[in-house]
Amino acid sequence: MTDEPILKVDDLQKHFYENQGLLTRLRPDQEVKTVRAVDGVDLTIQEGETLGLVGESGCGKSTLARSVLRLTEPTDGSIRYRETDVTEFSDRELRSFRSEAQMVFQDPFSSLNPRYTVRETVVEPMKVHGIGESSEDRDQRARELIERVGLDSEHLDRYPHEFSGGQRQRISIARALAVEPQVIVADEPVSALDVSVQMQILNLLNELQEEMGLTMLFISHNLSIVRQICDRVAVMYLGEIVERAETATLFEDPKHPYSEVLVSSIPIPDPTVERDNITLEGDVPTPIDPPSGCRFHPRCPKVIPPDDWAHDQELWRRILRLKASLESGEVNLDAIRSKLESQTESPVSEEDVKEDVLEEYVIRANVEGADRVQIPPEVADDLARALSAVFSDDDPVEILDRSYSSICESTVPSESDVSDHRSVNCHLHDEELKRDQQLSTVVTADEH
Amino acid sequence: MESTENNESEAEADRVTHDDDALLSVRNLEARFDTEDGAVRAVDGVSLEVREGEILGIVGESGCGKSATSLSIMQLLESPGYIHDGEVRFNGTDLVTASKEELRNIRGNNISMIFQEPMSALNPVFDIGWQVGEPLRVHEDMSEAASRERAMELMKQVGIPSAEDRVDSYPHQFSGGMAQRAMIAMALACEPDLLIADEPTTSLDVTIESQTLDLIEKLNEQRDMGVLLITHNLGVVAQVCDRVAVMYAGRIVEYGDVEDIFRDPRHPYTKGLLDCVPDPRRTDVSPTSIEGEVPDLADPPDGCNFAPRCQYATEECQATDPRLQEVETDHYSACLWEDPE
Amino acid sequence: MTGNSGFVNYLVKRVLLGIPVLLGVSIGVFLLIKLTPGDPINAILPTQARTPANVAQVRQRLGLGEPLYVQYWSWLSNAVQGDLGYSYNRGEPVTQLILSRIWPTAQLAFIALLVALFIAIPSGVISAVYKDTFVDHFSRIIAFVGISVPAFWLGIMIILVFALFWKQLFGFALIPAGGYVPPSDSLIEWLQYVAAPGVTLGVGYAALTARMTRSTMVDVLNEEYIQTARSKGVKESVIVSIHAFRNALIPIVTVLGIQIGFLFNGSVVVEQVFQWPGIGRLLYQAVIDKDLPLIQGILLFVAAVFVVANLVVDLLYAYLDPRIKYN
Amino acid sequence: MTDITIDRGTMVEPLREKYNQFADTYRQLDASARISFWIVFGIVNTAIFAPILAPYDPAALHYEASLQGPTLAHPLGADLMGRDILSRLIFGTRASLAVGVVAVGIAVLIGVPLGSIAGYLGGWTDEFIMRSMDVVISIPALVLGLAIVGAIGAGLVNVIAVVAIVYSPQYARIIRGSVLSVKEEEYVEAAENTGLGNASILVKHILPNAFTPVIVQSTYHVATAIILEASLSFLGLGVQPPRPTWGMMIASGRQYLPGEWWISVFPGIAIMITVLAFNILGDGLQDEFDPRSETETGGGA
Repeated sequence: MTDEPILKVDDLQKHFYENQGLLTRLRPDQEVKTVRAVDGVDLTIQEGETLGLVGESGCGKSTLARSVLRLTEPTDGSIRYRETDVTEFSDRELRSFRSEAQMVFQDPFSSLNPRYTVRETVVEPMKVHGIGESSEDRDQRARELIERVGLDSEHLDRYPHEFSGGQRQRISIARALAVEPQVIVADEPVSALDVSVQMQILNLLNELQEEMGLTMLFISHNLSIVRQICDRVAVMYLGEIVERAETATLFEDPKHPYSEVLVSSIPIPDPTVERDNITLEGDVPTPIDPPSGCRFHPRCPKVIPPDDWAHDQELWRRILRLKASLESGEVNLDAIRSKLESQTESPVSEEDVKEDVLEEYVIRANVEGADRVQIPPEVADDLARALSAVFSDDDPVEILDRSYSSICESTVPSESDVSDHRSVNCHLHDEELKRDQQLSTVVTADEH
Repeated sequence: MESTENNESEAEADRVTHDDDALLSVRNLEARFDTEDGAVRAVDGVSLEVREGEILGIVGESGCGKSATSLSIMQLLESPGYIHDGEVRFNGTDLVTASKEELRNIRGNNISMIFQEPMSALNPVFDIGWQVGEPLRVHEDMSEAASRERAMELMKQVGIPSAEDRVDSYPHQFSGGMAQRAMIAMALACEPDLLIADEPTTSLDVTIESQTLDLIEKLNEQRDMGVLLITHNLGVVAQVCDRVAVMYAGRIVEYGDVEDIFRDPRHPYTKGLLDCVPDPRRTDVSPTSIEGEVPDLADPPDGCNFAPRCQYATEECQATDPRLQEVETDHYSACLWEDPE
Repeated sequence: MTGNSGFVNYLVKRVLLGIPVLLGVSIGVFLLIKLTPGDPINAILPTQARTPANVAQVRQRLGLGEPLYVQYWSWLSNAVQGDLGYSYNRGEPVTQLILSRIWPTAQLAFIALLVALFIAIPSGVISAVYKDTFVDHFSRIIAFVGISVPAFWLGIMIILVFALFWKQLFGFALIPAGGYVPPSDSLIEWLQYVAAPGVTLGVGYAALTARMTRSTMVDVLNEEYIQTARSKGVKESVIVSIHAFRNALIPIVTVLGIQIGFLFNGSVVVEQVFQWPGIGRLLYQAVIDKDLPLIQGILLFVAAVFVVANLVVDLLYAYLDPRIKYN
Repeated sequence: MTDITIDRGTMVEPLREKYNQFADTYRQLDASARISFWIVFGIVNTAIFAPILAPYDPAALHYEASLQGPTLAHPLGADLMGRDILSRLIFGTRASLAVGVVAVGIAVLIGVPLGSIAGYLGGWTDEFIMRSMDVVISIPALVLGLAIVGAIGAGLVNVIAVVAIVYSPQYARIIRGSVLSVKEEEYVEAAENTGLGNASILVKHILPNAFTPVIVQSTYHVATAIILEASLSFLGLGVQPPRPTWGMMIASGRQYLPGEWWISVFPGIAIMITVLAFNILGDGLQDEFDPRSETETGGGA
């Protein structure tokens, strides 16, 4: 870590505001919703390396990329490019920064102006930045570039609609290279392409990077593609980075449960392998009002139980889910009651309703064919007490919180370095660390 | 243009042995799209069958005709597309020649379908319960209230939380994954024998994709329901399918047991496609790509459609148009080099 | 759960949006009249009565000596209370003149709406379902002619054929050549009088509605959820009348509402042709007479109707589209 | 501040390209739209070459032909003062097209800059511009036109001004919507990433791609503007005599109904054919340019 990174992002935030209109603000019952698309992200990229940024849709990876290039104004934080702060650039400085950092976009059908020929597309950036001495010179450069990305110079006077997706992506790359940039941000550059051409484009990017010593931020939702091209990977979940590691390390030994899930969900092209992929429950939550504590905890298969928890992990997760459902008001007791009444055609008691809720949310976990879990009697008592609270208008969540709460819900995990270039934000890891430390203290004590 | 009108190739057909007990049997299906440049053969003589309780995958890249095939089976191909020729036998009825009334009785009842974009496949102005329950009202004469009740149960079965509540929600209140579950619930309403799933997970996130595939697999096992799964993802095929048909430019180029085909792909296109998919367990080999582009189906090349991109192609390949033939038991390939003669 | 507050929010927003528009209209209308060349005194006082004393008195009474913003403010505050001043030529309150003319214009609009609802919408739907067949081509041509024929000429042609030629040929006129009988006097006579101007006004309106209905239905029928319905085995007639039409209704209602301006345009000429005592004719007379307060009043009134109509459309829209109702 | 010149070898090339684009578009039109195109073409030429085409001076009085029906000498008859109806119809194309084409052209020139600035900048600028446009839109065209003409007086120039004012907000709305959607395209972001200034992005990348709906709408508007002009003329508040206009001819013929029907009937037919041609042409262009029609032929998978 002796070299100064070429790009250093510090505590970057980008928030969007919904319902921001004047009229909405006039009304007391409407609050302005904050979408925390990117929420405190640190990144460093060394000169000449490729950093992969991985996450599901809506996790904020594209917003992050655009903020780094100031195509969207970050809400807070700093972006240092070499010795300068990108967020403080004046319009003029920003313009000259644009010749250093370029972007390759996701959708090859939308990223090229349909009314520009290939020549116009590639020459325009050169003109803006005064590259090339004359228009002949720029033409010559355009020709070289277009041949370099694997197209024919005869294609220069054609329009985008005459090309296939893969060819368009080559044109898009040629445009980015026209200003001789140092940094390329590639936002899902192959996800819109057919598998048979994806590797063509990835290989092209790889070659170009080596040839020109480019630094690259490569964004993708597809881990197997990241593996082909990246030196290091940062995994993003709901606006935050949850794990950073060298690519090979991440694939061999993912530390964060979310990374683990992502790695396990890469399809293996081998029908003989019975995969034990971890299936995540629930939907990707929205970055409006994200979950407390660790943002991944509502879906985390390894969410940490209280210290005195003596039962299995699955039951613990289901109780947490019941709690979340109660909190969000998703459990509609009236609807359940009327359903039961129409089924049995007789009035149903509070007990029946409670039983149904337990059956549905805990025992069966909502899915037909899912493994049924047994509820030990003491846990069942606690749950019944909490559900009774619903009928007496008390807060069931509060009751449950007393004995069923997790550090994952309450505390935001901090970033801990595992080794060089490797860090993870997870309580599980903290605990592991603690245990290791205890072990090592025991060992050292023994030695003395 | 001239070559599309050349009828010589039509004499050649896929040599696929048919199992008469198959649930669905497609023979020589040919679907065309009328365009200004002439008729495009989107589906060019496809034969396949789905057996009871199995999952058959159709895999191929965009524009290879896999979706057109699924729509043709359901007789849902719309203008400018039409079925030019062929047979689609389901439980003894040929759907191509069946009357509208017969088709209506089969659709949603014996064969159901789910689509790539669950959000646009759901009607935005009706609530979910109404839509999920509709097949029951159509085919089983259920009342509005009874079908809503049943819809709720179906939604529970496919793992939609708080179904009591969600049954009154509208599609825009659902996430993509939940909407696809609702579509599956709707497809299951009348307990069909066959489910056609057209790229059901392509628009979903990876973590939601595996949930959805798990669900489809589970339902296939529990109900012994045949599934025709259309996908572009060989990983998905490896994970859930029993047999697979690989499509390229409107034709099936390889067809057989998933394990056979992954172990020993016979068609160069299948080989190429497999080489494109990175294997997360192996770092020593990096994936490759298939050079060139998919041919224009309005003006397909003479001979083998894949020849222009095929590294093994010879002059003969550019002149002769190969069709499927058995290369080992229940494993078919359409490559000249597999021709035993 | 949040549905209701979302809807209220939407409603409040729509109502509030109308206010600046009406304010803008009032400023525009006020300035238009103030900046009109010529002294309004000339329109008010007959030449022989223009003695300096009279002129000064009228100026005083109308506040014409005050600065513009004071004049505007007093005009606006009166207008808000329903007082739009006095007509120069008729001496009657503008508000009263307008009120007396609303009813006849509303009758024409009602007939036009009936034509649109019962002829245009069904024909648009049929056109879309049988797209590119003879039925479609035929009804499209009719609709094209409908939007291309000037209303005043169509009115004249109707009079020419059904009143004048008819009388020459058969000795009696099928319809009167113009005029007005209130429905309260005689319903049958009213029908005879209202039919021709109402239909004339309705032709263009209906033609626009038919075209809109067709194109929306064509779009909706191409949506994926229609394919879903087909894959469920739903009958084609149900798909068209329920699955598709419910969605198409949203833009159709919008067009019906927004084209209310079309009805006002038409009423100006149609009322002139049929000598129908409505708002349009009143405006025409006011323009001919250079009756500035009356012109002001009518413009303001028409704009208010437009804003209210849009509001009603938006409410209907929200009612029809759950994406608004529950957001 | 930025150069907007496009360096190309010759000037012939872009012209040829424009012609090719035009020829492509024409070839895609259906039969009715092609016929309409030629009708419009014919009407425009009639207006230009009216003095050559018309058999008589439109103002010339032929008292011997007063109120005469169609004859060989006067194929469409003559009015009270014996003026030749055909000649007046031919010269009448001038007023109709002047208002239709010139006024709509001015409306585009007013509306497009306003709407594109509103759409591109957004925020309060957008709010202010669009609310002002709402004010104009909230009064129907003929009602507003009548009031303005009543205030500033009739005449060709005033009618053109009125039509331009009345229609410009519609262009502001259309181009704004179009700019808003094009703004979301990745190539606009790419242009920003290139370092291009706002004005260049708007002029070079957004407007050319956002302009199509304006072309389609203006074809429809020429049609409605012709009706608007005819209506004003019919009410005696449009283009003033001695210039012949179709609306005025219809009005003047009314008193001779039913006997001398030709005075009112033929100008009406002329309006209808002209308007119909513009409408059908607009419809053909709409079908052609509508992005949805592209996806339909996409077919395949």
